[in-house]
Amino acid sequence: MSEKSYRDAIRDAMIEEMDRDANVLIMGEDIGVYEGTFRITAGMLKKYGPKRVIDTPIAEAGMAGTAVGMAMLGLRPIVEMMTMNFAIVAADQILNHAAKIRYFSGGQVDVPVVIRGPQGAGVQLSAQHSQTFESFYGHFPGLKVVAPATPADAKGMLKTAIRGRDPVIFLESAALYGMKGEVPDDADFTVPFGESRVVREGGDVTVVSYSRMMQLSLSAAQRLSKDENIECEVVDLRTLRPLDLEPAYTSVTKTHRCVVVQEQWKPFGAAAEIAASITENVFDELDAPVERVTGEDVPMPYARNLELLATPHEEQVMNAVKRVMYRE
Amino acid sequence: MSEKSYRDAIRDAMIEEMDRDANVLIMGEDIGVYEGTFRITAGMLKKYGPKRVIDTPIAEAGMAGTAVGMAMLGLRPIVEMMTMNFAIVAADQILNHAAKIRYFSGGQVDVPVVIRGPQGAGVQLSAQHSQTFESFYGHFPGLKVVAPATPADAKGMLKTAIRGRDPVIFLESAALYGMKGEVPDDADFTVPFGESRVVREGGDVTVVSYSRMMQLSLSAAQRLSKDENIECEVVDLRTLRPLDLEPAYTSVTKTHRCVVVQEQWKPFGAAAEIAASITENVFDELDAPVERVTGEDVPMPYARNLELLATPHEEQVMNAVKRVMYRE
Amino acid sequence: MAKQETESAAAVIDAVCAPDWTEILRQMILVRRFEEATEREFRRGKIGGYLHVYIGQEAVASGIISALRKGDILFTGYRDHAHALMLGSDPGRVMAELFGKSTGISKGKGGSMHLFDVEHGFYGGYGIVGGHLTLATGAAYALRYQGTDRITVCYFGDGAMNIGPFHEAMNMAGLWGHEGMAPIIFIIENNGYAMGTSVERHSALTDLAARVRAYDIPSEKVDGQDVFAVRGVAERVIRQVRENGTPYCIEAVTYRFSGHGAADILQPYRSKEEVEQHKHRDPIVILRNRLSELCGLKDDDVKRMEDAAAEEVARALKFAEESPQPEADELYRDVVAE
Amino acid sequence: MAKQETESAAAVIDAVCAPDWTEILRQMILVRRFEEATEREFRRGKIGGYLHVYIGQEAVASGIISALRKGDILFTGYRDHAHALMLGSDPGRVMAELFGKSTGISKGKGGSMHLFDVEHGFYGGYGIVGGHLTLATGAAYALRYQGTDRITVCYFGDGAMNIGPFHEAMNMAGLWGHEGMAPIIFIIENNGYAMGTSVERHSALTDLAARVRAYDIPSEKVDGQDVFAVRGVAERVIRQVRENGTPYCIEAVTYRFSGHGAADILQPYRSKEEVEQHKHRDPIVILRNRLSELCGLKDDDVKRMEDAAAEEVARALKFAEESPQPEADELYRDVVAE
Ligand SMILES: Cc1ncc(C[n+]2csc(CCOP(=O)(O)OP(=O)(O)O)c2C)c(N)n1
Ligand SMILES: Cc1ncc(C[n+]2csc(CCOP(=O)(O)OP(=O)(O)O)c2C)c(N)n1
Ligand SMILES: [Mg+2]
Ligand SMILES: [Mg+2]
Repeated sequence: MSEKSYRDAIRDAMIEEMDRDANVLIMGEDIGVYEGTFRITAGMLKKYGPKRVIDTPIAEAGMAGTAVGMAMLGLRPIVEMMTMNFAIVAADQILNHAAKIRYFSGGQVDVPVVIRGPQGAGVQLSAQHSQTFESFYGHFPGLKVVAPATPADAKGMLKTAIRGRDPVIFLESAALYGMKGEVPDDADFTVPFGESRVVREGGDVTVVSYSRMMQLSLSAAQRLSKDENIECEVVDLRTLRPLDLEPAYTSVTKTHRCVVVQEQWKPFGAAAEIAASITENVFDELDAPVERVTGEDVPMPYARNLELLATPHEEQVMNAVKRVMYRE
Repeated sequence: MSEKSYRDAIRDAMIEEMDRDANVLIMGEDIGVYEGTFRITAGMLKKYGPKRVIDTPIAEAGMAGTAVGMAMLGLRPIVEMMTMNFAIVAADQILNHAAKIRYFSGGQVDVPVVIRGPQGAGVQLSAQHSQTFESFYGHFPGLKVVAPATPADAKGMLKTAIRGRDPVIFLESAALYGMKGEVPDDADFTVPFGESRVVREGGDVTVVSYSRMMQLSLSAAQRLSKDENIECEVVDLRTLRPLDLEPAYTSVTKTHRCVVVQEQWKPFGAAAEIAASITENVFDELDAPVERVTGEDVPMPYARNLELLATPHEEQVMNAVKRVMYRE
Repeated sequence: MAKQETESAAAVIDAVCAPDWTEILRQMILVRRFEEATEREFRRGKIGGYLHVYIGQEAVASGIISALRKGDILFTGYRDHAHALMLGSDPGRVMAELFGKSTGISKGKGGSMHLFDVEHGFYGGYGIVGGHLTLATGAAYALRYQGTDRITVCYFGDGAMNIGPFHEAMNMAGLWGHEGMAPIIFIIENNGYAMGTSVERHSALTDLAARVRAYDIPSEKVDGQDVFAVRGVAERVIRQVRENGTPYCIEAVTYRFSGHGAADILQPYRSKEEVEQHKHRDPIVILRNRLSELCGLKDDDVKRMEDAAAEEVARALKFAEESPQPEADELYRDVVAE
Repeated sequence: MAKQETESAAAVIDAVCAPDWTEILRQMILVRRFEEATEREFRRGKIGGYLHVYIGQEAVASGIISALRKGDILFTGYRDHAHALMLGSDPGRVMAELFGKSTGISKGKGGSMHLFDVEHGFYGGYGIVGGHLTLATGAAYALRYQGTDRITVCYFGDGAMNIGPFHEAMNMAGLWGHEGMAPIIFIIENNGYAMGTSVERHSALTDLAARVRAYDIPSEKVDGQDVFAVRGVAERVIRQVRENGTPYCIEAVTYRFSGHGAADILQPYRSKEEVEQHKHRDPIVILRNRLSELCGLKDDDVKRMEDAAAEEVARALKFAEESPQPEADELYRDVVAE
């Protein structure tokens, strides 16, 4: 084990996989000469050369689409989106091509492409630059969609993504890049997709989330434990598609109460699927409706005070937990 | 009242609004000389001339984006997407521009653009051409998203869309184009957004849906009434954003059981939001978990038999209704 | 350009009586009969979805594909039957695909717009106009990255040139070409129309070959009705692209004799006369006449080819008809790996 | 082109001592001081988000904007402070926007990347590279549709030329121009880099003005450091675009003296020497020298302008600092109408 930042975990995963497999390459805007907006790819151009570390023009559809074509021919391209917001420009290439080619070709090709990049709010980037995309991508069969919350998961899941045979949308939390955590040193350490896990045990309320909101939920859980004597069980979904809610069902069977936390807008957001599925599956166990804690339903404003109001906070999670306990 | 097809209702709405307001114009691929793939705009080029009926190149982002610019300057463009599947190419212009400009400009501009077109499965168009987009657009604040199920609603809601001040995603069901219904003749007949309504009364189970699935639900309700003596109350949402679930809440308070029906893939689909919201709001009234009836979670296959298996059918709605009544 | 064309045409005529010209004629006739059959079967309800046939444009596919090597790969749009057949796909399996049968070339899951036959180098078959250009560009990069001298051929229509992904792909191909990493030939099937919108109405600059110069990609126009001309250009260009890993664009000026798709009955955007006039330049007739004039091809030879094509199409139809539908559990296969 | 430029430059020099040149110098100095202040305030944490300043490129905005009429409108990307100020936006309100205050030009909701001032013809301020080109093209159509002779000016960077919406907008502008429905001037702010990617590394064809010929849009290059040259081209082109409703593209060759954004500290993509060399062609110095040489502009006059600019910026900062944050309920306003 070594202590690593979430950023370095991602970086290490790419480097190790590039060392391991000559078919792995990375492409994106300003990842080479500029060394990456978040410096995740710093030094990689020098190490691997311009054929494997490709600076692209500003052309997200071009990046995603060419990567799909490379993947169909046996390469394992990683596309770094400068931020995932820009990937909307490539939506057709991802949703209508990457996700569907295996199917409409009758299974004749693999499409092992990883589309990764930071997302999320928090540094006043305003409406066009502050979004998260779990439900946006999670809706489409043919994709795998992951959103790790820890350095170890970031590394292990990115390796799984690179080694896989399907298109993976790898959603990184920009706000977590600096966060540190223990990461296994084993070069073959991978984390499978579709396995959620309990990251904190507790008997009172189940809190389900992923990515940065999982960290926020953990903090809220700690405060609730300390201040209110409420013990939350926190479930980290890690993967959005395929979605593994078994640990959540098991937990709710124990706690009978559930809160789902998501950064983005409530309507048609990821928490809706999670809440609806939990309710469908363990309805009789629920002593209260599943609560959703989400961002406000507005485009992200620039002003600091408004941005703070627009994004979920610990207090909201704490209040939701108390509400499902009828302890408001 | 006159009997009109859903297609003609849409056509009439456009013609009446173009006659009423010189700022209304329509643009799209092959809507003029070719007279429209679904012939909705047939004859309009001749009637209004090429400045108001604009044949565009194959450039969905260009169409949507230029329409947004026109709207910002006071025109009221209607963009016909040949099918809504192609609008994915314009996702950035719609989601990151149309939806957000009012907000990030601090309210300095209106963006009265209507983006309309057919969607849905049913005629073996396979994976890239058979999708529906309610949750895709419904997630984004700044948009209005509607999906009418009847000719009258199609006409009245399209007029509301054209006369409004915000971007509207107007989702038409290709499969309903030929369906006939009574439509008010009044040139000022409009149907407001954000008002769901009960289209069939019944005391046993509430069935919530919209667009073609509402028609499917109605048929299922009729069969259930006839064959099983079960009376469904059917709620037609009509608008997905803003989403009005009051009639559903009221209904569930009476029936204590609810089924939500949606054509598209289940994960992160529209039914998740609807089911989650209903559960949140009238949890104590529910005698069973809200059931979702949805399409299968696969890209749409071409083969007729597989396509039939992939899309929701009356029997599935009927079975879901029986399940929430514990009458399987 | 004009000079180059003359020279290569001359070179081609030297080789005009080589046996593969007969093979090309055979293929073009087969494709024509196959397409006619699909139009009939569509009307009979045996084929669903959209159906876009290649009638009138055959030389654009055959002139290039016949010059490719095994290992070269091809991408195109939804008007894709000819490309599959000419690459060597089995007509029965192609027809079965159109019938939505389990024996179809894409297991009945893709249909007319999504033919795929990776074994023969055919990488699809795409329904979103212009969407596949980026894929093809990436595929070309991959071929070079892997150290091969295989090349990619990417077909698309005149109308596809106006959509964003076309632009992004072209610029990236131009850039990668500077590094010798873009062994790709872009082929504009300029049939004069994007559905019902003529080139003048959809392209600000109607010289389509000239448009791609904006990407530092060399280009030329060729008469797409004359398979000799297409093949001549193809041989020269393929050699160059294979050698240098640089992209090239060929604008093949052609015409579609049928409607845009099976639903395009009225065709209000063009006159019957216009269509008839173009039919005088039928690529099959042009090739046949040339072979008769220069190589003594007999009417009987042609008759034999026609009969063989009819038979092959009949066999394909029978195979398609008699093949079973996909099993229900195929629905869930091929969504993701495993 | 060279000839035209000389001619118009001559015409400009005739008018060189007209009072508005002094006004242009005043504006450019103000913008420079304003931008320097934003860089400082960003480091002090008063400004959040991304901050992209216009230092070094001032002549590209002022040379064109000063030639516009009231009623003309402008779209640009995120590097937008100069455009707002030169169109007449109040520096205090612009600074307040950057500070995220309720008195900001976009109520504090847009920030640096989304300045808007419709009253002064400024239609934003967009953060997605190239996304606003389609909007500007549609806006130009609207102006003509409404029967006015107003025109649209659309600025974008060299890097924006590689994204799909650029292409779609350009082709549509070209087409609409054929009908006189595209009174729009596209202005490429070619500052040599898209972030850290130089033009040669992002554009297959590096002659950017030539690229837009693919859309049948006439274009020319101009020295973007020389406001006389820019203004000369602008006057001629504006007249023509206004009269004919046809699009035009100006490639202004310029250079950004600061980093791409406030976070671009290391600038590994260019050398200090390169930057220093370009600083010798500071557009403000070029204009000032010319005015001193030809019109007797005194150092004292410049000093007065500098002082006035410093004062105006100080006033703007004070206004921004003292303005209140937006009220909490602003969060929910302006999402949709009402
Ligand atoms: C992005 C997108 N927009 C619209 C369509 C509908 N469509 C299918 S084919 C076609 C015309 C294409 O014309 P062209 O590229 O010239 O090819 P051709 O059909 O003439 O071979 C259109 C508009 C589509 N499939 N994808
Ligand atoms: C679609 C998209 N991709 C990437 C970015 C990130 N980004 C912001 S500015 C920029 C460089 C733009 O360069 P250029 O167009 O030359 O303008 P300049 O900054 O030089 O003025 C990039 C890559 C973005 N905002 N939008
Ligand atoms: Mg065509
Ligand atoms: Mg630049």
